[in-house]
Amino acid sequence: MYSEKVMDHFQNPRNVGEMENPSGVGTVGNAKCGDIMRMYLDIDENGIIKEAKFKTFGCGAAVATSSMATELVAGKTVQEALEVTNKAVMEALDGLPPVKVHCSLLAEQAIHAALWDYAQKNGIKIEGLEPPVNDIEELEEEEEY
Amino acid sequence: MYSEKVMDHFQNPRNVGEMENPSGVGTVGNAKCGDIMRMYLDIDENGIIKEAKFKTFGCGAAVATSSMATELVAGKTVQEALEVTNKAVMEALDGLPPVKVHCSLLAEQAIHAALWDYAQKNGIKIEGLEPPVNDIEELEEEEEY
Amino acid sequence: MKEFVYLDNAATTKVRPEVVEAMLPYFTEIYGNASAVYDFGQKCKQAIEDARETIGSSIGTKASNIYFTAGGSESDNWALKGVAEAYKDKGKHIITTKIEHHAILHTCAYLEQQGYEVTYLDVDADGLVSPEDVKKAIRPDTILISVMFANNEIGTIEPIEEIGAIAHEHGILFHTDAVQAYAQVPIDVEKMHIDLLSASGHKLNGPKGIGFLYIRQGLKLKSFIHGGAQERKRRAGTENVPGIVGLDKAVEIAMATMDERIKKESELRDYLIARIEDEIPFAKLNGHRVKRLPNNINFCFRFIEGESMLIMLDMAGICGSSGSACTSGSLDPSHVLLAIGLPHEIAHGSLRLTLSDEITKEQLDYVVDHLKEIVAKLRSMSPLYED
Amino acid sequence: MKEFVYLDNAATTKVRPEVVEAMLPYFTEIYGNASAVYDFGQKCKQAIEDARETIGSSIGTKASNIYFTAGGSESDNWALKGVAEAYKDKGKHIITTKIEHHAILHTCAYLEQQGYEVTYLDVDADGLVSPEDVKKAIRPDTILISVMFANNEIGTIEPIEEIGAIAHEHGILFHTDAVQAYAQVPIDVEKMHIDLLSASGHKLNGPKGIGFLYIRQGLKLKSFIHGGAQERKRRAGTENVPGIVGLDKAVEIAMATMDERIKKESELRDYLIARIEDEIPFAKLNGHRVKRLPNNINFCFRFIEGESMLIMLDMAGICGSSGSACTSGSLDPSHVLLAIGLPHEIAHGSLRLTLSDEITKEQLDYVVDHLKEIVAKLRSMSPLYED
Ligand SMILES: Cc1ncc(COP(=O)(O)O)c(C=O)c1O
Ligand SMILES: Cc1ncc(COP(=O)(O)O)c(C=O)c1O
Ligand code: FES
Ligand code: FES
Repeated sequence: MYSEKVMDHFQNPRNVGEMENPSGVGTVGNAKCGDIMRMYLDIDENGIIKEAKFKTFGCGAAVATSSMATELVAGKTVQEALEVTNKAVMEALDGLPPVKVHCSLLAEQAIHAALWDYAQKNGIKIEGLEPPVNDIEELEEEEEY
Repeated sequence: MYSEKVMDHFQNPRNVGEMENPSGVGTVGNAKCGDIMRMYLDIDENGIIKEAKFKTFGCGAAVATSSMATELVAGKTVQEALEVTNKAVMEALDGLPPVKVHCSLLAEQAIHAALWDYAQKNGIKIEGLEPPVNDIEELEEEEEY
Repeated sequence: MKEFVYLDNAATTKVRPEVVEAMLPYFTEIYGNASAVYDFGQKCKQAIEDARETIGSSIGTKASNIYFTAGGSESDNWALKGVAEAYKDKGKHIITTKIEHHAILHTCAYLEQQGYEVTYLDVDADGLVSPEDVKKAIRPDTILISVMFANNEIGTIEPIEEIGAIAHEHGILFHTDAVQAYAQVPIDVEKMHIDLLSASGHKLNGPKGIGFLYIRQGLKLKSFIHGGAQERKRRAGTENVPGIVGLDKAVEIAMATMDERIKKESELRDYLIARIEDEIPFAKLNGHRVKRLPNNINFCFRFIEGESMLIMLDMAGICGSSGSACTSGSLDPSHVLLAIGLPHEIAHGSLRLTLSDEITKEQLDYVVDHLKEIVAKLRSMSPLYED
Repeated sequence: MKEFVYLDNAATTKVRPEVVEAMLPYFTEIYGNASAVYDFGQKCKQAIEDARETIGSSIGTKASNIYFTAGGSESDNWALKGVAEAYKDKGKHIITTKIEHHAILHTCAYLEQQGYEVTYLDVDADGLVSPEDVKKAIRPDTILISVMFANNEIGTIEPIEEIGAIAHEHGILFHTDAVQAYAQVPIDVEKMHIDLLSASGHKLNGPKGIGFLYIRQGLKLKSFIHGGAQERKRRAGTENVPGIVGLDKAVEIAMATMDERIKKESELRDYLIARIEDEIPFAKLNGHRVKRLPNNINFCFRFIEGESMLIMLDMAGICGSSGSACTSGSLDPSHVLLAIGLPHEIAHGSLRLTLSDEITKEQLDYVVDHLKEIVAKLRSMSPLYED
């Protein structure tokens, strides 16, 4: 059901763990499936993400997207990190089953939440960044029969 | 689906045919299944049935019950022949499947019709004999769902 | 010498050995739950999706429009009740024909009890539905037209493409019960404007207890069996994986051999028809002579009754049927034969013989030889003959 | 070393080789139409009647009260919709529970749309329905009580006999979904006052795509699949003879081995429960500890999520499930676990392992060893653990 890349990131998740003094940390949850993701970012004085770490309570797709997201944002500027959308994460993982698309939103939102925390702490404004939501609503509509 | 006796009477029906100058002849039909049975009786001056013959357009059970009915009435008095009911015919055949019970009514009614004809021709009254019906109505009720 | 000649293939068929072979591993080796997470279940899921693919392409549509059911009757019930319910706000009128299978007719009777109105179209003496009649029957509240692809008793093939075109011109859904026609004659749901199509595995040398409903993409249809999320939430119940795999194989073979079978069976059919017509008096062919399923032969023999004929044929090792398969336990004369205008007594004397691709000409000769004797014998017993 | 341990027998089971053996002739040799006149079809009919006999006596009733269906979901749909329709003049209220299978719950939701009222009873923390609650829910217009014999997720066996007695005291029909319990624990429809009972073949090492509905004699029940006159006119569709023959064999074996299996599986079940409780912290057994299906183990492991666990178990060759079988493709937390009072996050971390009589203690040791590691690994990734 999952691609090889997803399985690889699920079995050997990169960057699992916590961070002592993160530049930003964000926790998001998904009301529908009850899963939770926490993302830690270490951002240097030039606004470059040096490292990202995560902890996730969630399905295989949630773990894999968290892992992939941490890899994708590392080395990017804060502004570039905003472009690591759920679509980008999914593509990097060679896709997800339709029913699991929403899981990748968790990763996107977790990045945004951590960046927001960083922005708040440093009193800066990141172009295009919205305040984090507590609950990720279901974005796709399910087919009705 | 049929007993051995039924199959025997179906394969080797006794007394199939017509009669030149029958003492009585009766034809009955079954509205429900469109089958027709004609019974000929040769009755002597003592009111004893010397021979019975039949022709039947009908299912296996109809043919077998006709055949058995002609055997059962032969040698009987007119009065005794009235006791050759559909139940008696069925018993003599070791039973019929439930859906075929009504076919044996054809045989009973054919005997009655032939006896009625004999009674009419000779201006006598046979105790307990009712005028023949043209159509045998379904007597059993089918289960309704 | 007594032979065994099975000529009831319209009722049900022998499962092909290759089909059984394909099914076997799914009983005892690959038996996991197809909806499960584990890889072992995904193997079953894959087998199901492969079957959907085979079947979809056999009627010119995408795999995702195929939904597995337990057979033709369920598919018919689902199509009719599902449309009736989903479109009741649009209207409550359904058009069908007098010669449909009971799976359609009894479902329509049920819908009538629920407040729907059903128009039952007449057919001509060959069993053909007139597209003109279909057009005339259409009302503003018509939500569904259901016309069988080919009749199960007399084999007549209906003008499905024309009827489908009329339905779609009027924006009305079109269902066809293709239980008899599927994989016997070519079907293209796009070209023929078919929105819903019912089929059953055991009519094409596949397993019993499996069938499918084709549902045009985007069509709203209420579920019929509610429960688990199988079949994309539209048909509940643990997937019958061996049945589906068997159906896949049966369809694959049936489609690959279709042209050849049509040729062979049509020839044998016409040979049998000719011999009967030449050699047995008072025999009437039922159904259209040309627009006819390749494997169907149906005659009425006057003055005699069907069941007696069947029993005598059986004694000679010949399996045939009289009236429709599902109701040969019943006493009513075939509604199809009445609809083509036969009187009751004649309708009672019908015999349906349906071929498979295993039947030989020699077997048919054996059948005619016996049939002649049987008909003669029963006529000699009949009060209607030479009377 | 990687083993293969199939612990999803509540979802579906391996077909016993003897069952396949029994079915085989009915695919390619005895394939005639069971409703036909010819002797060849009568052989199928006989096989069907033999199966009906076996099944009838397995639940203490006559053969004629058993009606074959395509599985548990169809049986459930038929029982509920059939009663609802036949008794609507008497009333439109149905009582069921919050922990029924979706085949019941979604059918009830459908009936609600049709104007019926449904009371969904709560259960206690062990998943038990209280007969007292059933009594309190009864209204003058209650026409049906439907309570499952045993729950498919947590294995709790309900007080069916008491509930049946209450139903009958009040002149109300009683249906039980015994899909999980049938042939696993003793059932007597007379003693337990059961009017309708659903079962499915593939849960007892029989084939998929076949099941039955027991209908008490004399009970009026509308047909669900309309069409041909099969199953004494109550359920249309060409009989799935191989499926029925397979079910016959599966039931015969299951009934003959029931006592022994109950003993063996209960012991293994309790062994596995004990090891998990002793060796894995924050593990909570779901379902009643004693009133429990012999083959069911269901735990919640806090701080982790079910699907991740399943994938990791699968990597070790262990097949389990999380939530109900039919919905493990779904994201909703199990309605059963919510009904016994678990909060969402905990309900998400459930694991169901269900035994067969082929499972050994060594296999369960293998499972626990892996499970310990997996739970530990997932907890180390969880933001909820030691937080
Ligand atoms: C309690 C219960 N009822 C009904 C069903 C549905 O049975 P089937 O999948 O055979 O239709 C199941 C199995 O999934 C079940 O466990
Ligand atoms: C035209 C037609 N429709 C529907 C059916 C019902 O199919 P099944 O018996 O597989 O349910 C049949 C077969 O009996 C049929 O011939
Ligand atoms: S994150 Fe909940 S299902 Fe994937
Ligand atoms: S006499 Fe008509 S069915 Fe037997």
